[in-house]
Amino acid sequence: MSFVEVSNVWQAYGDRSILERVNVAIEEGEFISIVGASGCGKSTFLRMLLAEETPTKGTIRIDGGEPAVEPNPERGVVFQRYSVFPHLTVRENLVAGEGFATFWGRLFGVQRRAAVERADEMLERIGLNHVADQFPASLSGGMQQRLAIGQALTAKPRVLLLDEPFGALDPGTRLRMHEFLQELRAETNMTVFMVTHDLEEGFKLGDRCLVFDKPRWDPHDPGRYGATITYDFDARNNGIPFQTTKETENVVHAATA
Amino acid sequence: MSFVEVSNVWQAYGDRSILERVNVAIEEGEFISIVGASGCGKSTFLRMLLAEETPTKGTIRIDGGEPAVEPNPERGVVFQRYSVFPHLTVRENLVAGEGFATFWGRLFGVQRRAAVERADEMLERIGLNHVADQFPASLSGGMQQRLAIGQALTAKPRVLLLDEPFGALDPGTRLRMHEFLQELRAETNMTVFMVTHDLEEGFKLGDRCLVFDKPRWDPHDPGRYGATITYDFDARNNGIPFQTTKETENVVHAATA
Amino acid sequence: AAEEKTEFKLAWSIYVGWMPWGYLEDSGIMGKWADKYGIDVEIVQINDYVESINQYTAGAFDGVSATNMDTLSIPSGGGVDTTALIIGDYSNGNDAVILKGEGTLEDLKGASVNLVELSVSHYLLARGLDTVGLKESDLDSVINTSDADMIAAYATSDVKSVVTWNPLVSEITGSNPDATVLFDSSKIPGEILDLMVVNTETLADNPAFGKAVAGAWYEVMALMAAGDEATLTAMAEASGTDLAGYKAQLAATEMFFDPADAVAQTQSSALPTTMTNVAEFLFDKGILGEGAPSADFVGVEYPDGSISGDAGNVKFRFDATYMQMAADGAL
Amino acid sequence: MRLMNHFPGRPGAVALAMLPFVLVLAAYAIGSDIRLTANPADKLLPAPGTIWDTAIRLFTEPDRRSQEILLWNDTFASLARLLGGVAISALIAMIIGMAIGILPYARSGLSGFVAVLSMVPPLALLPILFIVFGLGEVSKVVLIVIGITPFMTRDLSQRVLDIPREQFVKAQTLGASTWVVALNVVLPQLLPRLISNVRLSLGSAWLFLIAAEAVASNVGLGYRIFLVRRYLAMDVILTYVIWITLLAFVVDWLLKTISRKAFPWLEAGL
Amino acid sequence: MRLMNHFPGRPGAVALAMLPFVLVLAAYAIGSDIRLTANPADKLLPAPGTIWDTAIRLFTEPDRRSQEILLWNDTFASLARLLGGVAISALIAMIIGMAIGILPYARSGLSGFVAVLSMVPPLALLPILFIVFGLGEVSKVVLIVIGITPFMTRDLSQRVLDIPREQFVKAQTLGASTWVVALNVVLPQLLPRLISNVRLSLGSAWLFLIAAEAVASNVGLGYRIFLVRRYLAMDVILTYVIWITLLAFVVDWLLKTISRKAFPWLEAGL
Ligand SMILES: Nc1ncnc2c1ncn2[C@@H]1O[C@H](COP(=O)(O)OP(=O)(O)OP(=O)(O)O)[C@@H](O)[C@H]1O
Ligand SMILES: Nc1ncnc2c1ncn2[C@@H]1O[C@H](COP(=O)(O)OP(=O)(O)OP(=O)(O)O)[C@@H](O)[C@H]1O
Ligand SMILES: [Mg+2]
Ligand SMILES: [Mg+2]
Repeated sequence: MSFVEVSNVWQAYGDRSILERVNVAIEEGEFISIVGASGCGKSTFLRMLLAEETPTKGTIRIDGGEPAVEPNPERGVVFQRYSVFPHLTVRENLVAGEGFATFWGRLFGVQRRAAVERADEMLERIGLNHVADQFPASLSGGMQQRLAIGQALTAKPRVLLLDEPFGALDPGTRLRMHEFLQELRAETNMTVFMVTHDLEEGFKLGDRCLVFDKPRWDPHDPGRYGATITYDFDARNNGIPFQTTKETENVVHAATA
Repeated sequence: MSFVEVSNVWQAYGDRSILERVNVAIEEGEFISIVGASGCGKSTFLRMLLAEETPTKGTIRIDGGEPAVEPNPERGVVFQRYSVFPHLTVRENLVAGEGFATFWGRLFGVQRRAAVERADEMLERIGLNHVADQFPASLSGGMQQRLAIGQALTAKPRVLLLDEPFGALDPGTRLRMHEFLQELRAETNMTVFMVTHDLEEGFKLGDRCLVFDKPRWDPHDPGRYGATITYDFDARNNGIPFQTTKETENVVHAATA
Repeated sequence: AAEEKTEFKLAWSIYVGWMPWGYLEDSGIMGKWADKYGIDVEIVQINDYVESINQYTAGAFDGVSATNMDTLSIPSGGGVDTTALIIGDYSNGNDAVILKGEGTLEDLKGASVNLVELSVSHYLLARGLDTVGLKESDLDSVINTSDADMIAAYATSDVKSVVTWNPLVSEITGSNPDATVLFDSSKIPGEILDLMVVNTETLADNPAFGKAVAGAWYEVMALMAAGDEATLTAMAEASGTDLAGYKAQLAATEMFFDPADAVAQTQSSALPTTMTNVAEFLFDKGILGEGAPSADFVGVEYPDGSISGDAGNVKFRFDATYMQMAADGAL
Repeated sequence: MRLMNHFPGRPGAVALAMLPFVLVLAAYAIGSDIRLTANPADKLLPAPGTIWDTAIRLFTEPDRRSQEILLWNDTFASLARLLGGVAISALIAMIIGMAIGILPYARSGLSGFVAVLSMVPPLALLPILFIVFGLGEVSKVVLIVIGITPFMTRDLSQRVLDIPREQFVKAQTLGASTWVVALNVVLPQLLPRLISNVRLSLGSAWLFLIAAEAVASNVGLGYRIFLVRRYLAMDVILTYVIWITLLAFVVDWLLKTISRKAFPWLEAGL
Repeated sequence: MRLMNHFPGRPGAVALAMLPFVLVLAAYAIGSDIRLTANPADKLLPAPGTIWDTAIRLFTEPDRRSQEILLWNDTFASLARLLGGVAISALIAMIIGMAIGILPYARSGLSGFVAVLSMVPPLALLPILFIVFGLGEVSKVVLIVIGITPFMTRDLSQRVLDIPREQFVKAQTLGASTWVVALNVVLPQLLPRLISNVRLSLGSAWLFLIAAEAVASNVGLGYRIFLVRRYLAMDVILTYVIWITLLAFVVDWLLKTISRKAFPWLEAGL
């Protein structure tokens, strides 16, 4: 059995079908990029992986466990924005990551000191030790996202879910974030799902690249049929090379400005 | 005499010097990219070109005229955001561009019909005719910026000022906007100033690329000295090729995330 | 629901004839008398007169200072069986109809009058209009005006005539030489009675309460009758005026310093007529409640046992017992 | 599952929404019953049935004396005052707010003054109002105006300052004069704010209206409530309170609907 | 140059800011003078000098009867009621607002009810309040609470809903329970809103306080104004009005300062 098992998942809002018959199996440690046209249901799929929503049909299991009904520390997440707590300093954001699981939501005494130490290590790793005592609002977008990723990792999630994590960053920063993410991956070998608008980014970072699209289309009622996984590319250096997949762009009609 | 003459311009806020001894002469029809570290005064320079602010010392003249004291239709502008009027539809935004110069700020009768016609031509040109009756908020970022540029052009400015016009767009859209801007330029041969964070973009689009930086630095009082133009590259295809200028990146310390 | 108890609360509001209530509490005279009968009586001042009666009606107090008219309409009309323990005074010029400039009551025809609607002022106006054969419907309108703002209202050019009470009357006539008093309560003596009314059941179950209050009250009355400067000054200041001002107001008030006078007023044969008049006025204004089938829906009992109104629904009793005890020196 | 992730179903949500109203009604009915058992003529908490009868009577039966239905007279008089006062306030707040937001000179001169004005307790100034504006309709409307205008002005001027400066610059590069900026850039964007502002201020406006009517009047909802307070006619007071609540709710809802219909560009974003 | 681009210099700005105050003062002085010339005993608009003398007397001379300075007694009594009422309202609004914002069940059950409650005119309920809560301090505080809590609750629950859902999800992925989300995510972000909310509500709170003190009290700023209103002692009234304005201003300023000091993360953005 695979690590993450998505079996026959459907999702509909009211009578608008968003996703249908989504089946996919993911091995532990894989980096999955998810691309597709705007509004096709990528974030919806991620929300179901996160258990923020439950599918109308089908199940999602991690490591063979029961389908989750709500977000839990098994799944870490980073959104495009608002993934860190604005009222906590950078260091506190990381310490909070550990403390939230306790009754009072904060650590005291020895535990706290240990958590602060671990937070400082993490800060070193994500290169934010020089701004440890600043508030997120005074950080650049790239720094905020690094913090968000670091914070997600403090809870030691089994899968990490990223929804266009670099969508709001400028190109230079984006490149540095790619490097950062690749380094982190090399260290931890996490299982990652990353939604992106940018096909290039998806192929650069992912081991596999899932393409969501509507296989059926009713011109009189666009909301009738949902999207599903239409392509499942091997995107590793030694898989299908990037250049030859360029032509899929038309199939996917991704990235329409 | 050159078309735009910036002579010995200084700008200071309180006792913080931002820009000092800025001198540059620009010919009609040139596309000037402006790059530099964050906070070095690029936008300030643009605001002075726009006459939104007056320099503490020195003058800026267009076509030998008197230095302007406030923004006027000679200078068109597009900001990173908020450059279009959210309460007007796309078409009305363009019509308003012509009407604002009248007493009531709107055109009536024949004049209005003529303006609507011209607006529709412009919509065609900027590829927004299919959303003519929508409000800007329902447009994507790229479409909004195309509208902003189109609107700026309706007043037939002598220089067009762009402050990171594509800073908030995702990479795909950004590329299409580059093409759009280049096409427009080819048609009109405007004089353009464009501030950008992205060195690559600056060199790709500009005929000349001005680099702002502090030539002097007082470690005890960082606000003491202002920035000025430290490099003035010829960026045309037949000028200094892009590759060889890459090494200036360290000089400029541009794009720090 | 009343039974024997030892703690009692009285409410009062500022008015020339009721100032002794405040003095009773402040001077400790009430405490002295309460101790004598082994009970505790607290006297609480409330700014808003209507609110004090409402509070009494709702059961928050055992007694309240009120006029005969408001007693009939609010507690008695509201089913709270109420006894007039003490008749303190009747208004003898304290309430007045005032016109700007020269004129007579007839001139009010077609005019509008500012007053506190449904109050004794309203009643006074109705009685005044009666004397010249006019009715309220002959006026242009009556405009309800808060007593607190009556003086400011009089100062505006909109207002031509007002009906109000002291100290507002003397304030207006004093500072406006052109003000003419068209009609005042001295023309209807004994009709506007200022009472201390208490819950009938409470009084019946606790005669000591009645005795203590009556005793204390008439001790102060004696001080006032003797013109005790300290006492009068204290009352004057508490009512926001000075000794001279307070004395002027007292002049327009027929205080029953002597309990025998109060007993006489209570037993007066004119009282049933007055109460019937009042009841008719209230019924005419709809104040007795929509459930009231007629003006005599509430019964009023007099010291001699006679009853005006509905004998099956006696909710207002004039009882001279305790005043008589005071007169007899039996307290 | 965490409490925050539990969602009531559709019928459950409706039942839940009714619940507090039912509870309040039940509490009232019980309280009323207890008092009425003790004293059947008690006026303080009339039985719900009595209130209902009174309400029917108030809404349908004309007054004996004037042959008019007082409740409707009161309603029209009060609404006219309220809407008049609010409209005038809105106009003044709009003009001053725009001046403060657009013109640096007006900003220097007026913003401090308006801030201080908004702290003055208007009720305490009633006597002066009477003298200056008389006891008629004007003074009631003026009390509302004085009561809510400073606050509205403060808020609206802040809203103007919240409009991105970029738009002002852009308008100028299109040749707009100060006047055109005010008329074509600021005004249309301020109107929806004005409406939400009016919605916010209506509560205070009702307060001032009731206070003014309590002081000097012969018709109006506030007048009636304070008049019948003289004989503790709680059935009438409660009918009027519920009626005022309903009116306030309807006015609020109307404004919300107008705002949504009239300013499509505000919602176009999503 | 366009009017909107004219900026007053530093001294000009100060002079402009003073101007409206000076004008109001001058208008008052002239009006007062006209009335006093016509009738030297006029009480409505006492001369500024008279007001000044009265103010000095009120602030320094003890009352003959009680040997206490009434103005200070009034101030302390009123401030205690005001702050008590506002504090209780804030607490209630905070708790219910958080419940509505965080728990779907509370949202279904309470948000409609609170919306309706916020439309009820509290002044009309005064008689009931006094009966239920007596005439002591409690009823005054309760009037303030009833008057401002529904509005505060509505606003605060909206603020909770404005917190990006992303943060709620993120907190849950870090293992936070509903309680921890409320305590560590929502509460700290709500506090600055609470303060601006309190600042907004203080105006109404003063109104309700003054109204309650007018009905049943024997000390307090509103009581004193109400008491002397009968004698049209405008010198006392105006002194009290100015004093209340000043107090309101200081309280507002304090809250603003606290907010700025206590929540550095709000301003860290710029
Ligand atoms: N809670 C919801 N209720 C109703 N419709 C929803 C809901 N969430 C999402 N949708 C709809 O479902 C569709 C898919 O949304 P989703 O956010 O998953 O798209 P996406 O692929 O992430 O798009 P984008 O690239 O723009 O982020 C959209 O049409 C959206 O309007
Ligand atoms: N009106 C002003 N008053 C005071 N300081 C200002 C003002 N405008 C800008 N500054 C300061 O001047 C400096 C230059 O600002 P400017 O916006 O021109 O930088 P920039 O090069 O455009 O930076 P970025 O790349 O971040 O847009 C900054 O330090 C800024 O804080
Ligand atoms: Mg998405
Ligand atoms: Mg800039």
